[in-house]
Amino acid sequence: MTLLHALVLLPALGALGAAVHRTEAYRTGWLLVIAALHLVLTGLAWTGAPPPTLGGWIALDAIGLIVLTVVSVLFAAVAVYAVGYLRRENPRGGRAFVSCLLAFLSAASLVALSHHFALLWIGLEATTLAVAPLIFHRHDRRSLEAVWKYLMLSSVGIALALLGTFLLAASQSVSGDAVRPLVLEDLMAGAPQLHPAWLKAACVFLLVGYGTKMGLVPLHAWKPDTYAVAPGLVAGLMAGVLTMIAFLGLTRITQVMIAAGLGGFVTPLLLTFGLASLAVGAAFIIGQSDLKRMLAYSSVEHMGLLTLGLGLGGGSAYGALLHAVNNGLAKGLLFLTAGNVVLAAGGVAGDQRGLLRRAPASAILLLAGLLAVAGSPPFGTFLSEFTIVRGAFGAGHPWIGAAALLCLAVAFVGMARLIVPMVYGTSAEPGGREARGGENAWLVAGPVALALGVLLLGLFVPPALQRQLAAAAAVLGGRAP
Amino acid sequence: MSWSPLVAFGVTLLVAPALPGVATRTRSFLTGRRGPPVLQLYYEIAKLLRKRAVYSATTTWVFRAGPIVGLAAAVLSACLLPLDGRGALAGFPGDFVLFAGLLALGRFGLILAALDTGSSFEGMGASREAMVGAFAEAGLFLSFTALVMATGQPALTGMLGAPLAAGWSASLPALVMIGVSLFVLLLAEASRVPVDDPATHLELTMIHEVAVLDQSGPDLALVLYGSALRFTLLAALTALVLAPRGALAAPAALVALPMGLLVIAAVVGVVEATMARLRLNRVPQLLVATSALAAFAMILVLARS
Amino acid sequence: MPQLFFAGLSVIVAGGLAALVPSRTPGRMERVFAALVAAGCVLVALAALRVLVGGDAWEVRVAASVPGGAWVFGIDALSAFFLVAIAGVGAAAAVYGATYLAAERSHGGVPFAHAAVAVLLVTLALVVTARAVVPFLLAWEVMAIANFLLVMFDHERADTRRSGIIYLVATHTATLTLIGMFAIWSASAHDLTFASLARAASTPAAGLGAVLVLALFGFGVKAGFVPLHFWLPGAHAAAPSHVSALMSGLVIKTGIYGLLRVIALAGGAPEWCGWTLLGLGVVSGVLGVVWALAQHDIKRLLAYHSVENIGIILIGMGVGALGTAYGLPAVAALGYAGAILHVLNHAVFKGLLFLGAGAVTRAAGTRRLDALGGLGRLMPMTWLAFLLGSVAIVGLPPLNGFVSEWMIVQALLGAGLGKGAIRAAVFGVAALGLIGGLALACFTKVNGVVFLGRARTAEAAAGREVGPGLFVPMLGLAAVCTLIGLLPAFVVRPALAAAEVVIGGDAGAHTVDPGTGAAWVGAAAAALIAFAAMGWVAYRVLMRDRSRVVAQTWGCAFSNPTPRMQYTATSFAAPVLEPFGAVAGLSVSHQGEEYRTHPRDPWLEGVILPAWRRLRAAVARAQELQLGRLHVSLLYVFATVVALLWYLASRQVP
Amino acid sequence: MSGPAELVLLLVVLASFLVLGTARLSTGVRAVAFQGVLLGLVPLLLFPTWSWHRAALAAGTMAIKGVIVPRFLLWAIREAAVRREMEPRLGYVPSLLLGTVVLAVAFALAGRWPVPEGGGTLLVPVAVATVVHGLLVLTASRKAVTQVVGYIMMENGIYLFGLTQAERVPFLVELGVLLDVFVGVFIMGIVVFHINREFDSIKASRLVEGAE
Repeated sequence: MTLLHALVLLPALGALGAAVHRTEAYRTGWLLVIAALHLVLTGLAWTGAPPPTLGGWIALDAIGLIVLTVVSVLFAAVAVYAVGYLRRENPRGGRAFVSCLLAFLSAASLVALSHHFALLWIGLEATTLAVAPLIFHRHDRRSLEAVWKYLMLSSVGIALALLGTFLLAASQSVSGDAVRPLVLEDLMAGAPQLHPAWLKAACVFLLVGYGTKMGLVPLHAWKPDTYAVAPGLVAGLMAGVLTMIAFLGLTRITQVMIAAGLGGFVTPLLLTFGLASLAVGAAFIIGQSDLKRMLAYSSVEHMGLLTLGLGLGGGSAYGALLHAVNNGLAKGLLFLTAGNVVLAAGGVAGDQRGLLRRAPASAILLLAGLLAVAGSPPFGTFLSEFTIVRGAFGAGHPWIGAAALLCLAVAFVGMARLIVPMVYGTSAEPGGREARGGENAWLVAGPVALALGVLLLGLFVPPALQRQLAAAAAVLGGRAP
Repeated sequence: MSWSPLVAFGVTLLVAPALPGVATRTRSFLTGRRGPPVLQLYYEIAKLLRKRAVYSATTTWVFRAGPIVGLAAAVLSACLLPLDGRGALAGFPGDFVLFAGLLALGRFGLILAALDTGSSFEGMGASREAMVGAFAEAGLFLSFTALVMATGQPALTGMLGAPLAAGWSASLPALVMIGVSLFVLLLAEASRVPVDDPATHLELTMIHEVAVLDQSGPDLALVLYGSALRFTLLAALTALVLAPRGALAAPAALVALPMGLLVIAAVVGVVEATMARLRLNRVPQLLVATSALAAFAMILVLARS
Repeated sequence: MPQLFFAGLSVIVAGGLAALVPSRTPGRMERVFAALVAAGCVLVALAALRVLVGGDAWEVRVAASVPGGAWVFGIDALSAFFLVAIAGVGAAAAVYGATYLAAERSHGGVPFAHAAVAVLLVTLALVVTARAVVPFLLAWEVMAIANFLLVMFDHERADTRRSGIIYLVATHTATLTLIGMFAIWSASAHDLTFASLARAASTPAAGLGAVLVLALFGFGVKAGFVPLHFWLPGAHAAAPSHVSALMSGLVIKTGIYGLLRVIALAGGAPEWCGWTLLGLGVVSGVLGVVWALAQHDIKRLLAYHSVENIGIILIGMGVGALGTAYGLPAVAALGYAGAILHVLNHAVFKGLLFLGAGAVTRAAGTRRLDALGGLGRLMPMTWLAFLLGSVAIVGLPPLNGFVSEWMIVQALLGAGLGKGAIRAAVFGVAALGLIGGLALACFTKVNGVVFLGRARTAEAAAGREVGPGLFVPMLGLAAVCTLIGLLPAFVVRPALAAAEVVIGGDAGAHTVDPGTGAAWVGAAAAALIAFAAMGWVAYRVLMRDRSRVVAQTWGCAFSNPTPRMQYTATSFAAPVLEPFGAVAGLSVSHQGEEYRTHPRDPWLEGVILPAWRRLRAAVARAQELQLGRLHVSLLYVFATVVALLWYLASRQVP
Repeated sequence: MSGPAELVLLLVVLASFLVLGTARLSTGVRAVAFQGVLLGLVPLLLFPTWSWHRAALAAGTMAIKGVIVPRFLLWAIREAAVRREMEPRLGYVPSLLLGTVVLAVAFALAGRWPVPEGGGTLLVPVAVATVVHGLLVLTASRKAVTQVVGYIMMENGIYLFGLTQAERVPFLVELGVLLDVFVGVFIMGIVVFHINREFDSIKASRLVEGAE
């Protein structure tokens, strides 16, 4: 069994193991071990590209490697956090919780590795199913509503994506039977022979399908509610990993379209979705009173930025991929911290005051997260956003660049107005909730690691990563700036 | 360096206390009174210098330093004017900024000295001094700049000396306006009617007088002489603009200097006799109007060349 | 000499770290911090002076592994001039701060505040030495963040938090604008070093017009000229005094530096840019001082004076830009040099004034002008330093403020004597005159109300002189003011050298002879001091054998005046402000026989905040569309599918 | 493409219209079930030659879509005591009209696509129309159950299209079954949590939150 199999099967087995295990301590330990192993395997994947398996259905290319790394790193941070979390808030022994987490990891890895559109789709559907119980962890009416809404919307999306996949297969049927159907390499190779009519239709439905999972406006409606009720770490996984792999689906179809010379068809769609998401996300950040809700809109905004970069191509595509990494880390950081705030002070994250006194680590992490997600130097998000915007101007879309910057500014105002008062002041503020302490190492380690990661990426992007980014961007008609 | 600027400098310092006297005398004459003798201020200064000084318990060294700094600044600014119409003791490009700055420094010292007493009356006077100064400054700068534009000379020596005399007739209207605005500034600086009334007796209506209410003895003498000197300098300035003597030979120019000063002083007296002092909140308007006049002069100059 | 410079920076960083080291004896680590930072500043200053005097500018390339090419740092005359200011004021403020914050050790944040000061100084130095986009923006934003943390030092106070948020939002928006500016500019450049930006500037693709507009906004917010000043007074007032000194003296100057650097890289600013700078300068110069007059809080008052002085600097830059645009190199050189010199001067005397304000606040426990008074005799050292600073900021001889204003006036005159439209610039002189006059009114008010007369409250009466840890730095800065006033030539030449960097080439070198004029100014200053001294001696001699009569202040026959009868700051400023009407930003209230004025920033309170509220209301209305009803969301999906099918149909040509 | 196949496809469309038009919930469910059975027939009719794979596919489809899921759903309706009306948001007549429009558009659109081998001219438009009809029901429905019904319809449409690829692409159609897993989840949701209305009841709280 090769490395690639291991990356998928290990977490799957872990999920089973967690499901059967009796005692909780084992279960959390199990979680940590699997996360660590997965991290190690991912590291191995960097050392040399492993050969494709399953007749090319599973392979690892540059984009896949980048996504896989984000998935693995973020999951490791979440796993560490989960240990602390389950000690504090654990209604039902956390059996379902841990095994769903691991199942999610397995599915996400599958998506990252699959070079077969049907397999990709399966992986995405599996993640959707695996996350549902996690969101529903608290078993109250609000989370029930959120889950229902999430499942309904994303399964509609998934269904449309399946239709898109069928259409893609249909587009291939025209071009001889020598090709392996729906296998990425063959699609790319035979792209010119693909039937454009079917291909365009496929593109449209895949865009809607995966766009729904990414949460692009106007398909984003599930995001605020879901992120608001889901436990911090689950929201972090969704904002960091789920959106990331959905974005991978988007890049896959985009790359086929570009190879087929239909870039002119997909680009306007990407730009439209991107700008809409940016604008709506930014506008709705203003005046949110619930931190996690606000972060959901911020996630919408940044998905818009990614889509925009994808649509702009050129240096922006490179920037978008880099931003996918940075945004994943930053969102993980913020959601985990938000979870901490809720654990420390109770209530909705957002009505606490004076955290700097009561929960200093979380307070500082909140500030760092605010700056990181706002793309201010020296955080990595700055480099990626700058690259995207620069690409926009380079590609002759000055207004898009300007609009993006405007949205980022508006978003920052909104976020600062919520977060700064939470961090500073005293808990005696009017309308302020008494902030209690209660951070422990497990709860702080994860976000701190993520913060350091996104900070490091602002000062030093490892050459290896740069190479992979360049390679990935090249496939998307982009280039290193 | 010829001797005439030095002589002119000496003459100016010498005749300074006479000018307020002349102005007052003219005024009294025109209003049908005898008025104090022209040399009254000399007597007063001489007397005050012999007296002891009374100091408020509130005051600090600033109270005593104020008049001295004011006088020093006035004397130094006297060195910058080409009093003999040809050359100054010292001059360099943009020295009018220094001239204005020195006048301002004098005001600064005076105001602080007034505030040092902690008296509400002198606070009132100080605030009014500050107000007058604030609005006079722009006019002063504008007048000087207009002169620079008219003569192309960035230094006082040039803009008031021979070059001015040479191009005088050419830009007469502008120069007249500048002269008028300088004259109004003189009235403000030397706190004469219509800006202030040195002869009034109600503290609440005073500006300069009430600001030096607590000064006494030699300090008061310094204050009096300093303000007389400022009066003289601005009078000289006005005279130089309205009647450039750059053309005259040195002796004639030297004789013309006190003449010009006395004439200006007399005109001040005439104004005092014919006008009533303005309400305080009208003073800024007068000064702004003066600035506007100077600005108009400058526009004329700019338009001409 | 790179080694020296970076050695200095690392020493400063070491100082910052030292502040974080816990020590059993309180204050030891603070002293270490102060010593190290001061030493580091000395090294940095030396490195800068080598360039200013020796003229050997240098650049180093750091191979950084981030997209966008190498990181370059370098010192030329322009950077060096700013570095000198940073090192000088930085050292003074750090030493002062070490003692100043000792009173708040209980606060807990003190070590972090010291560390943040160190970071602030280092990033300031890096901002003015960075020669590539990425390191510049890194240093720029880290500087802003460190500054924000310092502003928030006293975050238990609601108004501090409010000011802090406004500051954070403003500065981050500025950074985004700069990101946009560099993005536009570098889109056609082949990497992100300033060198290649300069090369790209010649190509029309660079879109220099947009670049300059964005630069004006982005750097303008930092520099804080009207109408972008809205964050400035609140933040300056909220921060600890030595931080206010750093902000007003150095941080806002980075905005000026940025503009100058952009102009230098762009190969000169076009005509419209020059006029814009000049206009902005006049507006913020006049409004800044008017609004300052209206203030009751000594630190807010000083903050508004920063707006005013930035205005003066802009006037110089504007006429400089016009000089290049109209081909008058001498005017350009004088204008830029005057502006650059005023940057240094303002850094020194405004730093001094803020430190003084801090000392007063410590001594009397309040920043309210009308609660102070009579502190001059209680704290003579502070008073002396503050007085000198006031004379300097008003631009009076014999101190340094006068020198730079004199240079700027000369540039304006040169413009006026030039050919064509540029002659209109000469009206700037009038603006300088007005500004000077108003500033005089304002600082006589401050000195009179704070230091002269009698104490208006018991707290003020209880004020005592602060320790040497506080007044020595102040006196040091005051000494600098005096030295520059007496020996202008020594700063005028470097300023001209820095101006030549901005103009490009040595255009100004041969056309301007700074020597004689500056020498005259210095001589005049010396003469003035000499006259005053002589007068003082003569006066002493005259009064030698006369007994001094000490009596009560003459109250015009009113027997016993009380401190409450003294003229207040409000009443002092009233007649000056009255002619300005609504612009003065004063709202007056009468309660019974009580008469109060409340200063309010017409721009922030009147325009910006209402606009923000309106935006929020609009968004709230928009959010009605988004109440999370499932069927609405499904409707969105349905609509999207239909729209996309329509798009598909429209793009399907059989 | 043979006559019977066309007939079947037309019946599929009619079933969708029945769902759009009926007032009774049970009728809707039964119509969907009927649609499932029809889908089961399609592969047999599309390709006259016999193949075990196709037979199995047909059997499985009929079993799941025609019998199991609908039964499950009806049971859920009884369990959760859901009221027995469809009550779409836009009345029955408008839905029918809209459905017709959709059908027309689908045919117009499909005219521009090539005919997948095996699938006749009717198949693509019918599939697309069914998908959109499903979305229509889904969007218009007031309660969870009808949402599920709409979802199943949409799914049927997709499945229908998938059948054209069944021959070439292994496991592809079988993926469609995974969608039924979702359906199962939904139905469980209905039963376990007695979701008989869409969450308007607790919207008030959300209204406040959303607006702030």
